[in-house]
Amino acid sequence: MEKQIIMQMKHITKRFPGVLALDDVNFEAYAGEILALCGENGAGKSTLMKILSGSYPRSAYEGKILIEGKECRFTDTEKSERAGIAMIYQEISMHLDETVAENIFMGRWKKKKGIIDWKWMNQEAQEYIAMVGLRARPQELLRNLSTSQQQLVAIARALTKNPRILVLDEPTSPLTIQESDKLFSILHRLKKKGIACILITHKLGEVFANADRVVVMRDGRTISASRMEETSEDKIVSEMVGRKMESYYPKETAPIKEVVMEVKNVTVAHPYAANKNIVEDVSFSLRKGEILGIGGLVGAGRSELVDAVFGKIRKNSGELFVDGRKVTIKSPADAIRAGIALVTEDRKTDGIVGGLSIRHNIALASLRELSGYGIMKGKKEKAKVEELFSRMGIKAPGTEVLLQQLSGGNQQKVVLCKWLMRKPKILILDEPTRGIDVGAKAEIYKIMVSLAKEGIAIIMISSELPELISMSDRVLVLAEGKLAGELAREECTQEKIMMYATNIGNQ
Amino acid sequence: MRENSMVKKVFSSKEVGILIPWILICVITSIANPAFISFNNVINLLRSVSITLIGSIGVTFVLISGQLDLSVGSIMGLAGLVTGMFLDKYQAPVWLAILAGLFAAALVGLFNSVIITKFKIPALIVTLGSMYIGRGIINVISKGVPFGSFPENFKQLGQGTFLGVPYSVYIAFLIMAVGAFALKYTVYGRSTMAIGGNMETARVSGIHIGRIVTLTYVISAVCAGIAGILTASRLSSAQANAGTGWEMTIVSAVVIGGTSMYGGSGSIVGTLIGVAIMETLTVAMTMLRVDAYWQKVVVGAIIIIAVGIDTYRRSKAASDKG
Amino acid sequence: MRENSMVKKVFSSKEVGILIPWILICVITSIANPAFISFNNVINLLRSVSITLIGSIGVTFVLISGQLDLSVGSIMGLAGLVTGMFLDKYQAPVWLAILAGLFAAALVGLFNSVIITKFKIPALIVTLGSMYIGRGIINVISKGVPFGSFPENFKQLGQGTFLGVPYSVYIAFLIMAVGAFALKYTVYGRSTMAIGGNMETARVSGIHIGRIVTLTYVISAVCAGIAGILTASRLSSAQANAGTGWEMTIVSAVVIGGTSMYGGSGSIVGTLIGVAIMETLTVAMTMLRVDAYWQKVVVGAIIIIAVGIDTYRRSKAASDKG
Amino acid sequence: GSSGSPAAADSGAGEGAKTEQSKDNEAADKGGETSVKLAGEEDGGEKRGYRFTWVNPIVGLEYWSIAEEGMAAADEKYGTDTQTVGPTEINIDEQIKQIDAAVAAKVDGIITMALDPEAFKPAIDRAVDAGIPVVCIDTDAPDSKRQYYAGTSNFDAGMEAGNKMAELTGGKAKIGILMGGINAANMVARVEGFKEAIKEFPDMEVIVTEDSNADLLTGTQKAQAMMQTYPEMNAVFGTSSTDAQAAGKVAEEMGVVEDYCIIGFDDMEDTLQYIRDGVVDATTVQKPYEMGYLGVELLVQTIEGNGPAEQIIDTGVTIVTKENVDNYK
Ligand SMILES: Nc1ncnc2c1ncn2[C@@H]1O[C@H](COP(=O)(O)OP(=O)(O)OP(=O)(O)O)[C@@H](O)[C@H]1O
Ligand SMILES: Nc1ncnc2c1ncn2[C@@H]1O[C@H](COP(=O)(O)OP(=O)(O)OP(=O)(O)O)[C@@H](O)[C@H]1O
Ligand SMILES: [Mg+2]
Ligand SMILES: [Mg+2]
Repeated sequence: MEKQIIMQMKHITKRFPGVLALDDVNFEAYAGEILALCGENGAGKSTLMKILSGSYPRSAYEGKILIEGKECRFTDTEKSERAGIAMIYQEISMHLDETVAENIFMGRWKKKKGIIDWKWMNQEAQEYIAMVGLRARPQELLRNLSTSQQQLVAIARALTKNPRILVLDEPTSPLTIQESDKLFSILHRLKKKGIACILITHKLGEVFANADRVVVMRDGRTISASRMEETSEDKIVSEMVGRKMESYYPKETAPIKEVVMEVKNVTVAHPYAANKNIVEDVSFSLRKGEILGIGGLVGAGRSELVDAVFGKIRKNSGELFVDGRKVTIKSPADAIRAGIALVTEDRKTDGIVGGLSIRHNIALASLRELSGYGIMKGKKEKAKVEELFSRMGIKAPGTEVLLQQLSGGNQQKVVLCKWLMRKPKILILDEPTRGIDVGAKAEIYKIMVSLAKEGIAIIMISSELPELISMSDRVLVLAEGKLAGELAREECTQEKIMMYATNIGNQ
Repeated sequence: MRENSMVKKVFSSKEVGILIPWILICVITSIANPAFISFNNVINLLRSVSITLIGSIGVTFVLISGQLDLSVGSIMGLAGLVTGMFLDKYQAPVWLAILAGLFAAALVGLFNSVIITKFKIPALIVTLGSMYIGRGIINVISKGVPFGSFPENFKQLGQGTFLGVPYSVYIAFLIMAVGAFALKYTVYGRSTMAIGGNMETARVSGIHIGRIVTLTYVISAVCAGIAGILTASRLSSAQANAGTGWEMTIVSAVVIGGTSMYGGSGSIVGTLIGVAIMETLTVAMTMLRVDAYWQKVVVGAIIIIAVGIDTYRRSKAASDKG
Repeated sequence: MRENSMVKKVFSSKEVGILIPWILICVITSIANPAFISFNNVINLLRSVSITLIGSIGVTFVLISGQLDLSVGSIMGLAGLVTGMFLDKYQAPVWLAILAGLFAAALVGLFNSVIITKFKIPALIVTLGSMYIGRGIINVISKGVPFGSFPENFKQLGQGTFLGVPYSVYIAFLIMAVGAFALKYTVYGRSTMAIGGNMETARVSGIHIGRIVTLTYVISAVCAGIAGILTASRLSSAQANAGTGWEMTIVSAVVIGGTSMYGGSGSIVGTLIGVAIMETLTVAMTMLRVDAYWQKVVVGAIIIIAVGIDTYRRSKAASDKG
Repeated sequence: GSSGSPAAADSGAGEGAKTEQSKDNEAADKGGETSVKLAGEEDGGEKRGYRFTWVNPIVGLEYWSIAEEGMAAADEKYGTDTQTVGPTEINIDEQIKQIDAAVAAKVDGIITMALDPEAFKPAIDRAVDAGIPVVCIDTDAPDSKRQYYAGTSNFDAGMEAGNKMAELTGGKAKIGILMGGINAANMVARVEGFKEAIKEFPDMEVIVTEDSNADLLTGTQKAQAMMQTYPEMNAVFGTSSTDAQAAGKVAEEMGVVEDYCIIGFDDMEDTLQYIRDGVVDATTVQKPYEMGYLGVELLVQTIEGNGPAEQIIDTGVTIVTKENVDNYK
């Protein structure tokens, strides 16, 4: 295939206070390809793409950008959009109090005689919504959609721009396999039309299934650029991590001991739809040293189930027993006291405090333990934070760095540290590896295993079936808020999980 | 928001909530003192509401865009004073005097926005500073002496009526209609909402934050200016202390009307009701023969209860539906 | 912030920025009028700064926690008045009168926080309501007549000195030190920062939002109460309109000091400098013989410039480091 | 043509209701007078170069602007310089701070208005003890060490208004009071004086008091509501400079001018016009120009040791009605 270079970035250098995020990076994309961009958390992938999209203005970095051989100077995103670049951002959320249609057309409202034409926009939005496979009305408020549905809106938004270069920064992190497949079929279609799709992802499976080329970054530099057929998964991983990696899933079965938690008949009402339960009459038990996976389609109510257990949202009924004793959980504080920890699904809204330092964030759930008479024990805090900080390999100049300055994956590690600090009896992880690089993923799996060995019980919600299958001792499958099935490790296959999840298994 | 009739669209459930306490206040006062619904009183009330409303619409836009404007009280006073000075001291024609007042107001708005957008100084500080500066300029111009020899046609503006309804009511209605329309159906309005909802998202969506914010402060200032000129006309006198503390009344009225102090959501109709509550309370206290020394206690309590009813209703609506 | 000396920790770069304009104001005034640095003036300035500072520390916590408190002016007046009433009307012992004043203040703070946390009504509305209610209660109690026959030892509190320095300075310093320590080194301070930064994260991390917010409003109210009692003592008179509009001065001082209006970050030392700027300006205007009619213009401009210098310096520091 | 002015607790001043000017204190101040004798000729238009500070209770209020005109005239005559400082809304605390700042700045004399005598006494005493002469205008701090006081008590002015109302209504009136700030001490003093005067008339009664906040707009709203709510009301007493104007405006709009006896305070141009037109019946006028002039003159005289023996100079009250509206000055 003779393809022509559509975009080149030359000698790009970008500094943040105290960090050299990009160091003389060269990067190019061809028309009509799907180009994967891989690298560890903090390698500089998002930063590079933000420069391309004009999100960082021309004055904020060194180097130049050529689009079809012409040098471009983007001062804002509108300019780059005009040059045919559209981007789906990793960290930027949308306007939750506006409708789907509004979010899709924000900044590019369609006007008729100077007046915004809502009718047209709603119709047009409907088409794109259908294209990305979203089941929602254009007039729906974004707030009422789940995270994955919101992501689909973002994708729809990018598609409306008819871009020549489409950048997707970890688009599939919040998506299920079906949704991802849908997305990739769209990307292949775009590719055929000669559009360059740049895909940032930590899921190497996706890369090999869909990409034409892959560029690997490490520490702000491009390490390699190769066609898929010239490389292998192991090679990419070692280029990313800078060393050889053993298996991703270091699952060893820890001795599973007595029941530590029992959940009985949890029901949660749907926040908006009347007479509908988002979680209905779910019961399960959890043993020490066990990793319990929860699978299901998006919207199955997995998050709501654990949120209700943790007291984050109100449950309509249900009982909880920890160590055989009944505990009343009305708020997260009650759950934490009972020894439960929850790494939430969306770190931005309820996982981190962006304006505070890493240290403050890690200590946040353990303030009482790190203090005496209400006064923080500074040395103890620092020591424990430093220990976790280095154990998790968080990439930052130090523990006093503000969380909002970290890359997405490193933020996730901080959230994990926050809960590990508490040494919980029960650790609930809702999509724990979302947006995390392979190295760190393996690290998190290792930690899960070692925690399990210590006798901690772990619940893991995951939409990545390989991860779910390899890491769990047992998998619960939810479908439409009800418990659809339970699979022991031995009988766990992708097919079985999907069968239950789509409610075929129940018959 | 579904595709409903126009009426339903305007009075979406959001605004109806805060309407209830206002109706309660009106009903109770009318029963206790029928004079409350006398023609005279209703017209006077309409007049006060209309003038405050004009200023509040500008501030509604400011709050929706996630900004803050403490200078509206000073701007109101300044515009009235400048217009008064042109009429009284320079014997200028009415149109010129009004233009001069509005120009002075717009200038303060422009000053606010330029400092805020170019130098990234918090809006609270900038508009506090311009509140001081504006009040200072008023003092320098007037030395406390009001201007007051106005031609009859200028006085008509704030005192005259058409079909028994004060002109200011028509003006306020017009501005309100334009405002409500602009918020929903113009690029400016949508951009304002977007900026207030999430500035970063708005920025990467290619919205020119600087321009929109600038426009918003100028609109706010011009609205305050119109209110100031109408007040001067209504009183036949441009007072040096006109508008002192007005910014708090207005921000409160807007927030009572359901606009968020932190941007991203709000409604013009809500602001109308918020203003109506604040203005009605002033008169209702006297009409209900509440002792002057107790009035503030009652007003404070009613403000909290009014918004409380609204909040309760909304949370109930949410859980009922769910 | 690395491992530095205590001094460097306290004066982190954040606060130094806003120190510069303050120093400039002081230097210029001293050169123009050496009396500015006379012992007497410095002491007087210290006294004014100390009283305003006490009120501002409470509000600093409120803003850091992402809340708002408009009622501090009323609380200040109320506490002074209740203490004055106990001393003057009931001839109560000084300690009891002070306790009564502080109790009244704390009660308003508790009222604020209960309504805000239990009924989820916006803080702006609730504290605006309690501002009215507080002022109303003052009117009911005093009917406009100040209380003023105070025993000598009560007057000493606000007027007396120890080693030449007013007592109120020691009190303010103590409160400031406790506040700065609490913010950085206590569970309460950490929780406050987290709540202001991201309330949901704080809640999910097991922080009792209700308790922390309640404590914050009570702290703010008690601080305002102490300031009010000191003011009554300083003036030998408990005025019914004491503290009117004080909330704006204080919020401004706190924001000038670098605390965000939207929560999550702030500093007590910054607040000290913010208060110092506001109070110094009042005196400096007199010392520089700036005409009262021009003073507001100058004060407004200086506030904007002061924060502007700070903002510029910070943005420059950020780009230099990078 | 300029006219009425508003503003919190306008003009007059707050003598706490009970402090009457009769409590003279002759002995108090010898100490203060001696210290500050600077070079300067006796009398005449020469440049004396004294720097005075006038601590204004409300900057930007017309009443005080008139007083400042008086000061400017005296400055002209004596070759002195008087600086105005002060808050734009009632704020005793800030006034005290300004006095202290003026003392620290070592000015040659201070003029102020003791809004609350109790609160002002310590600051005035500090000034006098530092050798800086102090003159109170409009409102006195009788127990302090101030050298002179020029003005009229608000209580007495209120009484005069009450007497006039009794005269105009034949001792039969249901009265509504519009107060320019219900918690301002000077307004309270005027109302107390007023009530003291009508005590002797069994058929005179205050039926409602409302707060106009010394704001013309609020005043009109309140006046309108009062007139509609209390049909038996037939008289209005307005305590701040904009209140009679507000009541008059509403009466005119409602076409009920004949039904009300309206008495106000201060001689704002619009109030005088309403008196000429028969809308407002009378207004109580103090003499801010004289007070201002005397303030500067008494300071000069104190410094030069040739002041009058009497410490209190009563500038008097004039009741202005249709009869004397064009020649009372
Ligand atoms: N606003 C910022 N301020 C300071 N440092 C930043 C900022 N944004 C990014 N960085 C730093 O720049 C580096 C690159 O970050 P970037 O977000 O590009 O990583 P990434 O490759 O996208 O990682 P991830 O896979 O975790 O999303 C990181 O070290 C990060 O801490
Ligand atoms: N705030 C909300 N308002 C309305 N509906 C919601 C809200 N949150 C979630 N839902 C709906 O509830 C259902 C469950 O969503 P949720 O995302 O919790 O499921 P999940 O099984 O955890 O999937 P995921 O893989 O996205 O975590 C979905 O149908 C979603 O649309
Ligand atoms: Mg990234
Ligand atoms: Mg979920």
